[in-house]
Amino acid sequence: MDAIILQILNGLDKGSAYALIALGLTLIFGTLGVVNFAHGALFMIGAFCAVTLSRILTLSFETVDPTQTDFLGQPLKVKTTYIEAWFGPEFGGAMIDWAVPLAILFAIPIMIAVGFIMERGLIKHFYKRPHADQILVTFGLAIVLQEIIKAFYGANPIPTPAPAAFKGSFDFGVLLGFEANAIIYPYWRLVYFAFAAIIIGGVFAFLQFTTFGMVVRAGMADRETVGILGINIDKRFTIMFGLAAAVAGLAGVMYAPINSPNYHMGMDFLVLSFVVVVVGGMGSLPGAVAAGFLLGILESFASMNQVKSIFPGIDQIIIYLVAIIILLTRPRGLLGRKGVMED
Amino acid sequence: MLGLNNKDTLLLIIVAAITLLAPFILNPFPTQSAMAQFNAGYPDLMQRFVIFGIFAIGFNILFGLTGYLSFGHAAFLGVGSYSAVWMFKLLSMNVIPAILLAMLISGLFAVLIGFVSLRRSGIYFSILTLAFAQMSFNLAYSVLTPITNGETGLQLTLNDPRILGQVTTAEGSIPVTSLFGLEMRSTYEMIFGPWSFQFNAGYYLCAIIMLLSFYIAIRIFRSPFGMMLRAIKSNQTRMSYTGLNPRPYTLAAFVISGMYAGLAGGLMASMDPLAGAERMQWTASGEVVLMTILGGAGTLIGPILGAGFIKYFENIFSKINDNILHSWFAFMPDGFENALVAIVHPFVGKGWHLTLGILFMLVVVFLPGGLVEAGQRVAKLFRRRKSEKTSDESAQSKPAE
Amino acid sequence: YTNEPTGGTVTLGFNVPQTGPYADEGADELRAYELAVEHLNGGGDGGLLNTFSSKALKGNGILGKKIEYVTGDTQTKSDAARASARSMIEKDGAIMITGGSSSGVAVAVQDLCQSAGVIFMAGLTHSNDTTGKDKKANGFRHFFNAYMSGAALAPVLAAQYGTDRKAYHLTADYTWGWTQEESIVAATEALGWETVNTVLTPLAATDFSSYIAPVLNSGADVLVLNHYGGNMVNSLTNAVQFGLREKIINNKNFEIVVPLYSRLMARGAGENVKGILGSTNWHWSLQDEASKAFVKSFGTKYGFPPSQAAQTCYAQTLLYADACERAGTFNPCGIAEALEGFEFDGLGNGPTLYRAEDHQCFKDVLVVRGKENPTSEFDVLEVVEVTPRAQVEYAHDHPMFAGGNLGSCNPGA
Amino acid sequence: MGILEVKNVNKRFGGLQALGDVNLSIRENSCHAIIGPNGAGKSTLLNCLVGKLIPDTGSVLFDGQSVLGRTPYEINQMGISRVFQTPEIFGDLSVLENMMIPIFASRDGSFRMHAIENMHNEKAVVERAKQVLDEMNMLDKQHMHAASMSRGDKRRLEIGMCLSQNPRLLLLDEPTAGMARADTNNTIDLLKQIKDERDITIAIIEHDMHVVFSLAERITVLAQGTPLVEDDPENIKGHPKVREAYLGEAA
Amino acid sequence: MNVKPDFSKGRNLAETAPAFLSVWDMHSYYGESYIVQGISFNVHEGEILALLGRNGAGKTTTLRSIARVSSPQVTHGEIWLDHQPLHNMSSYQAAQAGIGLVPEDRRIISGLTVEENLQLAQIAPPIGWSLDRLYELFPRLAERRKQDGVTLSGGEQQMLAVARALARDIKVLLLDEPYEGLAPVIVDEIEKTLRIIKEQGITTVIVEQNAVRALELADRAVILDTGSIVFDASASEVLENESLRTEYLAI
Ligand SMILES: Nc1ncnc2c1ncn2[C@@H]1O[C@H](COP(=O)(O)OP(=O)(O)OP(=O)(O)O)[C@@H](O)[C@H]1O
Ligand SMILES: Nc1ncnc2c1ncn2[C@@H]1O[C@H](COP(=O)(O)OP(=O)(O)OP(=O)(O)O)[C@@H](O)[C@H]1O
Ligand SMILES: [Mg+2]
Ligand SMILES: [Mg+2]
Repeated sequence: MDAIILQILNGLDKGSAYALIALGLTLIFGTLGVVNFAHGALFMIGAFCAVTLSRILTLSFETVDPTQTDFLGQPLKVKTTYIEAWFGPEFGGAMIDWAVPLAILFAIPIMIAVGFIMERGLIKHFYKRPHADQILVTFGLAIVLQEIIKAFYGANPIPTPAPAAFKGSFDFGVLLGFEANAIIYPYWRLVYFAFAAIIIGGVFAFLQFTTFGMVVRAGMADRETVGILGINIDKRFTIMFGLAAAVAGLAGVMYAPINSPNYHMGMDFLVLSFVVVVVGGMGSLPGAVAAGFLLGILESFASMNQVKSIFPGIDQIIIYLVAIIILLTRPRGLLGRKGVMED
Repeated sequence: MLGLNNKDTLLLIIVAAITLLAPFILNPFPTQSAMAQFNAGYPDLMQRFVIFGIFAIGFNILFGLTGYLSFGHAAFLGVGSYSAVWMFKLLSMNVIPAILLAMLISGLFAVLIGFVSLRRSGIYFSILTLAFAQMSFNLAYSVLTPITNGETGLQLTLNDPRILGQVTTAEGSIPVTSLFGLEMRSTYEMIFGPWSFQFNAGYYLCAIIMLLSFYIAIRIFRSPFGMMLRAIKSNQTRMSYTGLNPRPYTLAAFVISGMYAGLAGGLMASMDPLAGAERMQWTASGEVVLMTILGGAGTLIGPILGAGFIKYFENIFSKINDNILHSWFAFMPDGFENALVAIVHPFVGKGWHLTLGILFMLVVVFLPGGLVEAGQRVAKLFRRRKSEKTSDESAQSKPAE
Repeated sequence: YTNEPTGGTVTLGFNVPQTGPYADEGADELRAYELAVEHLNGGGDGGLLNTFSSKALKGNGILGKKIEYVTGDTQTKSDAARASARSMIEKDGAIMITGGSSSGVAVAVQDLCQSAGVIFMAGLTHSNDTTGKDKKANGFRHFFNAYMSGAALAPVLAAQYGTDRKAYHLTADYTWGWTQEESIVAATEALGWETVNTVLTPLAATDFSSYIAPVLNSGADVLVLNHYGGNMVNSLTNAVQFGLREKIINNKNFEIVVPLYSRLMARGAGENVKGILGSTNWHWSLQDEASKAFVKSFGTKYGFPPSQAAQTCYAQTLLYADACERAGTFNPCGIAEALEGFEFDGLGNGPTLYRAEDHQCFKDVLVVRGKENPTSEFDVLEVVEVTPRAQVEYAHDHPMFAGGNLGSCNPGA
Repeated sequence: MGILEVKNVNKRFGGLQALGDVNLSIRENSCHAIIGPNGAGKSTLLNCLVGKLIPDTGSVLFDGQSVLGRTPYEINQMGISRVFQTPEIFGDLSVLENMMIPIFASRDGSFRMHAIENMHNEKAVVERAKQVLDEMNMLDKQHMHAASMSRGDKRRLEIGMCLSQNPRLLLLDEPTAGMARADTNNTIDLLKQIKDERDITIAIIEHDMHVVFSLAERITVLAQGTPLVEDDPENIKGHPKVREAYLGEAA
Repeated sequence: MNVKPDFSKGRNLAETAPAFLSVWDMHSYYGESYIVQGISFNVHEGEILALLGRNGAGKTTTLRSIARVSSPQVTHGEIWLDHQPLHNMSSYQAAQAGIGLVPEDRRIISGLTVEENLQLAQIAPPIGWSLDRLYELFPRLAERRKQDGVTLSGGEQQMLAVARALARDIKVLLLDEPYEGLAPVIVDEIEKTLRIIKEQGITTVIVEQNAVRALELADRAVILDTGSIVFDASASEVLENESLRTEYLAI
């Protein structure tokens, strides 16, 4: 029983990451109809916003400490960060510690700018082009973005810890009457879950309670007619793209402490996020979110030892297996709209 | 000729000429020159060009004609490779049974996957094929290791039974793949002044098979069947109200292109008897998609061009290191030399991905029809210049009259 | 024999991952190769040529021929690595191939070199199979292997954590992971540990939470992560996130073990590696003359200390060159003969033997721990114990290495 | 007994009764028009005949065989061809190719693997296609990209495609909408001629009364999903209810 | 007979001509195909202009060019609406400047309900008729307001397309075959509506195959043939001109 609750919790958390990534993608892919292979790169750039901010905060100057030696036997150069030098180790240290949450503020303008530039500079010429062309250009862009990040930060993962306040885990089991340590959950992952819920809710509210969503949907179905009705659809597509980039980026920022960011983390998530969006159904935001949670939970269950002993390797394929089953039983995924990318 | 119209015959002849003379064409630089780095005329890469050409031609039969974008085609390539290597392990080192089995097994696999996936169209189809291929890849990498040898890839060993051939050679090594005794790796090297050209048996086998595949593809493109496939791409509703059942048509196209992929996989294993699981990964499927679009989807020659383009960058650009850059720019003053090396450095060697990414973007932005369009534009330019010339001439000739 | 050098130069092929997750490790290997070439050609400070016990090398290239090299990208994929190696052999006339950052790739390239008739000097490859069931007459490994990790680690684990422990293994689901799990399980069980569970994790996994969450509840008090590279960074980070290390289970502190450490990758896990035990082939903080000399050469040229991958690649290049000199030929069979049973010292790992039966080097193995108070970004690990060679040796027909056949050397066409 | 027998067909869309107890019998080799206000259910009825929709209840017999539950291509192979209200053609193909496909379909059935066969050997098909194009006055456009034609031309092409199949029952959903007057007249003549020469039954939906009264031998007026009256053209013209609900001044 | 409007006074029509909508020497292309080949005409405020011609003459292309839709491309020429230069605008700007286009294939937006289709038209200023008023005009739409727009019957879609144009405060209404597919009674209705619209001072350009109907409604007529204007005069002149009627209109 506790094992099951544990995996549900796990699945919810995993699912919130999937849902958040898929949410950004579905704004571009499900709504604007652009097969955006650079979406993973946006996620990755978000994570590197956190890395960059913590690098900026830890910019430091060197002083020579004659009592210690470095690996070549010379006196050791000790680094002190400017922030700590200026604001004192207490406040400065706290700022460095809180780099990841601070990076949210840092990432929003950057990601929106990246989204705008990407859309205005490149994607806007591709709305009417075949999906295959979109794949080629966004894939090329993804490679370029990755390589740029790699040139600056190297190929290895870069540790980007959460604030010390969120270290450790929360004992759910005790709350539910199980013995200690039966169901524990890291604090930061709980934060991530809450964050995902807020972002998802915000995006839903924006698209539900304004006409923006309807206009963009209409624009995707028929750009020309929307133009005839006096609407500047280009502008709205750009905004949508910026929004999607921001959502992707924020998902990345918050993900940085969970797994150390590296330059190819976007590609690792790319296929999965496409699967999530399509399983959710093209053009459906709730679908993408639901599919994210569903796949997250099923994946968690599949990784249980009891399940794996019956079906060896099931955790390797569960996502794809579920995707196939859902797409065969429901022609347009969970909640897909008719006619979106069906030809 | 051969049941083709003049234009197609010409195309076929040109492609045949280029592939058969490839050892010359791809090695334009003397071996000792600095530019020799750009020579691509060595057996492995030439084989890769034509093998991936076959893969892309087959993919294009499905994608270019019907518009169904399969994102799992690499699975068939992988299955073909595994079948071929098993044939080498169990039966004999002759490539013919291996290639035939590769096509057969991948064809069967395609029937299975196609039958299920073709129930959906558009992006849903793409994701279904992707899911099947990723499942195959993940299983091949881990659970199916007894069949696939997992991470390392299936390879020949000294303990293979090989019922119809020798188990080990006289020297105690593993025998090599051959076509009735003609070893695939045997290479004749022709030295011509400072140039050297390599003629490899395996390459010519692949090249001939590629030409055959290309010829068949042309026939398919021009056949009523090909027209039906284009009709499916254009309007499935009209198709079914016209009394045609789109499903068997798409399935047939899917299986044909799956068999092309299997053939490519079989050949790959015949040239180098190892079948790695990565051959089935989504990135490999993505690669053939990119090849086809880059070259020009729906065109006959495009996919071959795209395949060549990507494989060239992967194999040639990745090998250019700083050492080589320095030797290129050595004639310049030191400061200049270092500056130039620093500028070029990010784009070669470990930066070859960056160059490829930039080229993808440039091609798709400026040549919407892919590399084929570049060719068409050049041709048009020539024609225009010619016609300008003639009109110039006539303008000039007028006063003389 | 294949690619017999005729002119004044000889070409070596350095086949390392330049793209993909192991690109940084590959870059470090490449640095080591370049350094080795420089030293062999008589440049620089001569590096380990001065400390190497064999004095055959003269700093004038190999057999009087200047060394040139070509580089390629394995992409950490067997296929791409073989393509790259083939192009080195067919196009550039490379007579020896070296490199690699994964066992799958090493085994695949080793197999290719065997059939093409060139020598393969493996880089970083830790699986038992490389010199076990997949060993090849033309292939040689200097790096240690999973069995040796287990043999070196187990006594230290027993000393530090006691002999009454329950271990839970998470293992990357491919051949290297399996051999490492097998080795560690065997070594620790021999000391009285109990193995509670072994769980395979998908290679593509990035988030290990659902594998780690059940650990605490299983009764285990040690978690062994048979992961490498990105997998290791993520699984370790996740495990620490779950607060496993603060827990007391069975009245013992919960412990995490990472049997194969790589300093480069350990950096990616940041704070999380502190105090965690593992093993490594070599570390720059070793104080023997050879290690110091190598760190000095490398550090002076590149500004930071070398990794274990760099050290193994450097050593392999020197060993190859030395074997050529001693054999007086570039013929792979001659070289193999010179390397088989070769005893040497002065390359940083103490007295070492290249065993003839399986082409595996036997030398001391380091047990290391994540450092609590690093003084610099390179100072991630500290050496806990140098396990003597005798303790990690095994018979060449040990069951974990059985099934293969070295075959005979192939000089090619 | 007509060639097409529709009995008690009902079809609901959610709360809307699109077809209620429709009974219709079409005599072989006649031209039967279905007229009625917009949204009366005419196209819906047609959709039930060709397998696009399945009626909730009722039966549809073509030449004594039920068409219900059959796929569109099976129904077409039985001899029913349909022209859509908004032209459905193969936009990416040339006009000539558009015309060849239905000819292949009626020659080879719903699937035939002719992957290696040469198009040049299909002279008969090409000839036939050109002949139909000529009948439709479109021979000069044979190499055009079908999508880039004006809409009137697209519609004529679609009619031609259906005619080329020599169907036994031809269903036309507003075939002359948006067609120039001259072409409308040509189409009327063509349909008349074809009906007389070949053994074709035509069911036509049309709002253009000129077309209806020139062609139809029998007219059913549909209103709100149920047949209001069925009669000869002359009587329909004078029918007061029809005049009021539908024809307006046009009559 | 070719009657060309007099442009001798000057290039800039907005300064010289009293016309409300002026098209001067407009050339339009679809890619490489040259469709509208330099046409010029004026429409005065409150006037109804009938734009007539055969299938493929370029009528739709002309309307789309005026509405500044991205394809066709207008390579040369000027379009002025009420002293504003349209030729520099994109379609949404032209729409905001007062152009309302009812496209020939109606272009109801899929995935949106009837009501949403109408709401969509009222997002960008200036806003025209209220939804209530539109529903009053087309009660059929009011009944179907929650239905997905593309599942409407053909005629209902046409109503929706017209209603959608009126939902915006437009100065010029461009109608591309508005009667197509409509029951005769509805055509009467729409015609009445157009007269109401005219009374409110809205200028209209109507393209219609039913030339007689269009001419009865229109004040003036322009006849197009293969992308050029062959006739430009008052509607009654066209009706009376025997040769024009037979040659271009087949009536
Ligand atoms: N899929 C559907 N869902 C809901 N309602 C539908 C659907 N299809 C058609 N309808 C409704 O059914 C009614 C009949 O539609 P149909 O298309 O058959 O009319 P019609 O007689 O062909 O009209 P027209 O002459 O205008 O084309 C219409 O009111 C239409 O809105
Ligand atoms: N998208 C397009 N690409 C290329 N050519 C086109 C395109 N659309 C229309 N044409 C061509 O432009 C010409 C004029 O077409 P247009 O649609 O303007 O005619 P029209 O007068 O509206 O005819 P109809 O009465 O049939 O609607 C036609 O010859 C047509 O073939
Ligand atoms: Mg209808
Ligand atoms: Mg038109």
